[in-house]
Amino acid sequence: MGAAEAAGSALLTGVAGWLFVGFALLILGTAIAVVWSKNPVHSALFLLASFLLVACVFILEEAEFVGAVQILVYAGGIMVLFLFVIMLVHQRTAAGTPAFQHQWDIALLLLPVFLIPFLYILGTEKFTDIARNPDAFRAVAGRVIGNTEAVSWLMFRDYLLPFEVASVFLLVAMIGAVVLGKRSFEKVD
Amino acid sequence: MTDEKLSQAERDEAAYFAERAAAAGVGRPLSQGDTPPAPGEPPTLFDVQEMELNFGPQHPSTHGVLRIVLKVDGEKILEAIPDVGFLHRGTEKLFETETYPMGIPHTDRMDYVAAATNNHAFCLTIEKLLDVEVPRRAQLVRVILDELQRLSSHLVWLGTSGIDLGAVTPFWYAFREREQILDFFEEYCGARLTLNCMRIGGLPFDLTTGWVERLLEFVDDLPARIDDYEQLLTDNRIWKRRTVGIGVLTAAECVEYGLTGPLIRASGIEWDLRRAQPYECYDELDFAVPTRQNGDTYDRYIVRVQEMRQSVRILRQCLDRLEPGEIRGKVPRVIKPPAEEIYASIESPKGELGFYCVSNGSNRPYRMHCRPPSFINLQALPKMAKGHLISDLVALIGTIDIVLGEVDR
Amino acid sequence: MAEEITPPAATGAKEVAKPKLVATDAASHPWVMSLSAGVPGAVVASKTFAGQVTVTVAREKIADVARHLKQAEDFAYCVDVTAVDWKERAPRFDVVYHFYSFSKNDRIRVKCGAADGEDVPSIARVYLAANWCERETFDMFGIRFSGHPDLRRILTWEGFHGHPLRKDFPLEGIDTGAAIYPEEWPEGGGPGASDPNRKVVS
Amino acid sequence: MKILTPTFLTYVKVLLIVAVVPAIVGFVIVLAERRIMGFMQVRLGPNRVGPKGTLQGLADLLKLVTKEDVTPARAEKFVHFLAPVLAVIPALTALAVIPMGPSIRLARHVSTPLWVADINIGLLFLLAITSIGVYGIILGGWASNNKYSMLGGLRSAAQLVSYEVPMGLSLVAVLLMTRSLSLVEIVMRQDRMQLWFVFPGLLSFFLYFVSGVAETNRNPFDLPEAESELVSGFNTEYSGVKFAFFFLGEYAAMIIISCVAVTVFFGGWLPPFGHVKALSFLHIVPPFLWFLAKVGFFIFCYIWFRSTFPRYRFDQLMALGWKWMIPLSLVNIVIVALAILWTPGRTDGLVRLGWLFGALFLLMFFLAKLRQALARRDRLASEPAGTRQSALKA
Repeated sequence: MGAAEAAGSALLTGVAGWLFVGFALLILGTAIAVVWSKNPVHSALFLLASFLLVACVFILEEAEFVGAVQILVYAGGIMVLFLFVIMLVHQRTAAGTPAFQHQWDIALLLLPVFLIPFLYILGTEKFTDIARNPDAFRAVAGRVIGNTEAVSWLMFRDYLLPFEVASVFLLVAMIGAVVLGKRSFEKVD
Repeated sequence: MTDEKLSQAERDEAAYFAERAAAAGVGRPLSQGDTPPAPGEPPTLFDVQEMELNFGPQHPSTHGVLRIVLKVDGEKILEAIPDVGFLHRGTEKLFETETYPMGIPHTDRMDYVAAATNNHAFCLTIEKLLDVEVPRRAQLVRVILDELQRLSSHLVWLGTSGIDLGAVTPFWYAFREREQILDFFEEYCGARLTLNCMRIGGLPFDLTTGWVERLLEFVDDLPARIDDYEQLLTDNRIWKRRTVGIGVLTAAECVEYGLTGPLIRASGIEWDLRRAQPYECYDELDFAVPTRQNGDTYDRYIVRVQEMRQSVRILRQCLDRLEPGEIRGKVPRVIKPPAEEIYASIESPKGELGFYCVSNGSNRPYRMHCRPPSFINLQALPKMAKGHLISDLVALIGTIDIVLGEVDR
Repeated sequence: MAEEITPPAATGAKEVAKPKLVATDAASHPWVMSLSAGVPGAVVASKTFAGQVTVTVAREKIADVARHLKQAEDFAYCVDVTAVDWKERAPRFDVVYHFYSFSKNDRIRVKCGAADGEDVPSIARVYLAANWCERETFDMFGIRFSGHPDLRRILTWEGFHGHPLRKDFPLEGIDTGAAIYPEEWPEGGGPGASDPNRKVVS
Repeated sequence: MKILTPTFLTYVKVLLIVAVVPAIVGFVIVLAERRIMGFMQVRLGPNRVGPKGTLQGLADLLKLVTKEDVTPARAEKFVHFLAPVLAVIPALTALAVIPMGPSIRLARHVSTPLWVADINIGLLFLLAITSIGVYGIILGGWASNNKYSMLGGLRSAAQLVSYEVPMGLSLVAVLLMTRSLSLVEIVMRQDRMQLWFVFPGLLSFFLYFVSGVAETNRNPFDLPEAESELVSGFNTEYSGVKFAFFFLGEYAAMIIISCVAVTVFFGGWLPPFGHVKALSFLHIVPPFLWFLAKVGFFIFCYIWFRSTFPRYRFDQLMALGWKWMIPLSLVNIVIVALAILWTPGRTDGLVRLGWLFGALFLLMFFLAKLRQALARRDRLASEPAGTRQSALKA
């Protein structure tokens, strides 16, 4: 944990800084590889690598809880289901299907729509402050207690309503998935 | 005669049976390959994918070289087409080229886990053709050998079908007892599996000294051992979930498919050749024919286990009645039966095992045909497997209790 | 179904006059009479031997005979279908059927002659059990069953030439063209290939 | 003693885990499994290589290492290679946070705890890392280009994802009592509370261990490699060292599941009833051995299950997971939370909860036995008469 302690003082200095840069580049590389790969299973594997690297960055920044959850939920849960679906898909059929290339133009149009707000948020006061105040995500009411606790305080007290709303959304999505899946299952019989 | 010449009623009936046969998975060509997608509609990524899976011929749970072509959706079996014949050795052809007594060792190789019953059925057929009376002692010893063989065959079935469902331990227990039974065979006739232990008109040898006493000891021990197997399986919840309601056959279906043995008895028909058409001295023995009503894999299991207990009972009675005496009937040195035809059958551990013999008056059978229970029983597999999962197919192969040597002959 | 334990029906040699078993005509047997009445012109001959009734019927009528036996006479269970090759005889083959009745607790044997190349009506639609038996008979004797839902070879493989249980099929086997290691086992295959007395039929 | 710096000791401990665990797996657990199963199945088990067969593991290892490494012709070569690696590395990594004992003294001023790292999200880290292990199986099944392997991979994907949920939820209930994710802290707290968490967390423990057995693909949940159905499932096409890696991964996962069960529910390295005066002699045994003995017991349970149970069917396994285990673990969380709310900061509420669970389990056990006995009676009654007594030999 020595490296992580050093990272506390400043975001992009020292060993931790170099590690961060390395991880970030790797994340970018794997993310590009996800889109680039012809084989859907390889794409999924690169996405998995990307998730794991993101988790590494989280842990590097002493957000262990988020890092662990990132692995547990995305790598251990969601990606497994992705792979499950991809493997069920007939490889020959998948190879013959046009792999979504016709969406190029739309993607290009949509890119600024998402990129500009994202950059704007990154540029706001709150986030530039982090480099100077590394405890911002570890403190509750001015007291530094650790990332896990801080996250739980935020989630279950400060933002309880949005949290619950999000979970209701997920529930709806889940029920929808069950209904859709059920219908296609009956078609088999 | 083509279908056009049939009357309306016959055509209706033919359509009915064709539909039934199709429902049972009979009659689709084997090498159809992947089902082509409907014309004009390109396959999408999320279409239901039908996969063709070769189950066997080399597979841990096909109990020999049986190939089953499966059409599966995920793990659900849409269609199962058995493909047999990998062990075909032309036994029926061999019978024709050798004298009557020389045919007996060939029968050993058919149902190789129950050789004694094969010998018995073969000898019984020729004896019937010759009209030979088998001496009483020979009859009793034959019944003893039959029942021992039934026990050992059921033990093999119990062990292997347990392993098929992941229960490894009963296998070792069952094979411990089977080894002892094989020891008895070995002591009697020198062989453990391919026994060749009966002759036309009687037996080749008399029992060795002490054999009966040792067998009595073993038989006294056996019910407790059977309790052991039941302890592991009968009330086991997982075992029940894996077997109850799997591969249900109604009594009518059993008759329609010609199923015999424990399969038909588990569906509620109390039919056992030992009782229905007694041979040797079965008519004077006191035993029950266990039946169950549901006709699923669990009931077939129960029926077989109860049959083992009945076999113990029969063994005790036979051993009790055994008295010194002749072991061979009056059989001519050269066996030349009249130029006639005969069919005789016995209740083998798997079902009705029959031989159809056509003689032309010479010392060799002109035609010797075997009615193998495994072969006929296996026909019901497509019907039983349809709609079940791959895991159940394994249970179903186990529950039919096939021996590929007998299926393919 | 056979529910009661009844004394064994007339099977075995006990009822027939000793010392020698002889075949007797069975034209007056109730089943044969029922068949003659139910399927006119079907019964060609009939006999009883060792308590077993054998009826020889016309080849074209066999499906009707089976249907009649199943429905009118309650022979619900088809035990077996096989054939006998008589080689020199006029209709070369006998196709032999065994049926069993649970209520009568007895069997009947039905035979029909078939010349080489003649089709025999299939009974696989009357008895599902006959399906594989007829396939086996086809495989072993080359007798075609018309109207069979799935008449393929069953014990030998698809592409096998010949029918092993015909009397003119050599016991040594034939060259199947399936030599796997030709340098080891030359054409005509099999471990006995080096035997000079070996008969090979191609 | 300059050489015994904490960093150096950490390296030594890491090395020990990487080297010792495979050895334990190869020589102790595999031999124990085969001998114990042999004992249960009235046979001997390995008894030829070395004294009493103790070197059988070495022989097996040599065989696996020297065996030809076959990659199927149309397999995905890289993924085929990656899969066994993915199966084994997470399992070994996870061992780093397992506390196997308190600090031991190596020299006069040097002592080191028997764990590599005590991170404050220890349990979460464990769950996260072990959840990566599933990729080994899925990818191995997929990359082999074999339909049976593929089915095995699909089975395991569904199975492992499903059973991770009840496993996590069952641990959540215990976390309410531990108030910490650090495994060391969990053991310390059990020491302070003078209460092993298995008592108030009886239900949690059962849920955890059952899903743990399912997570490690062991009987009766060994569907991904069910040899009688899928030949050998996901590892059908693997041989040599790659197969050895899968093998090691499975056994290391077993060790981890057992270690977590011991740490979270059975007081880690603490001796049983260590606070009872009369039993204070139990402290003579080194804590590490207590830990080892407890882990050994759970490994024994694995072996015991394997020789006792038939295998579940896939849909039944899923039904068990989703329809029983997950709802039950949610209910369990509520019950434990209520018990803690009832008496905040005190242990007596938890103790009462323990008694409640204990009584319930006993009741259910006897009900099940009763039901079984009744079923047996009915079955015997339906059996043909005179089956059980010998008419003639009386």
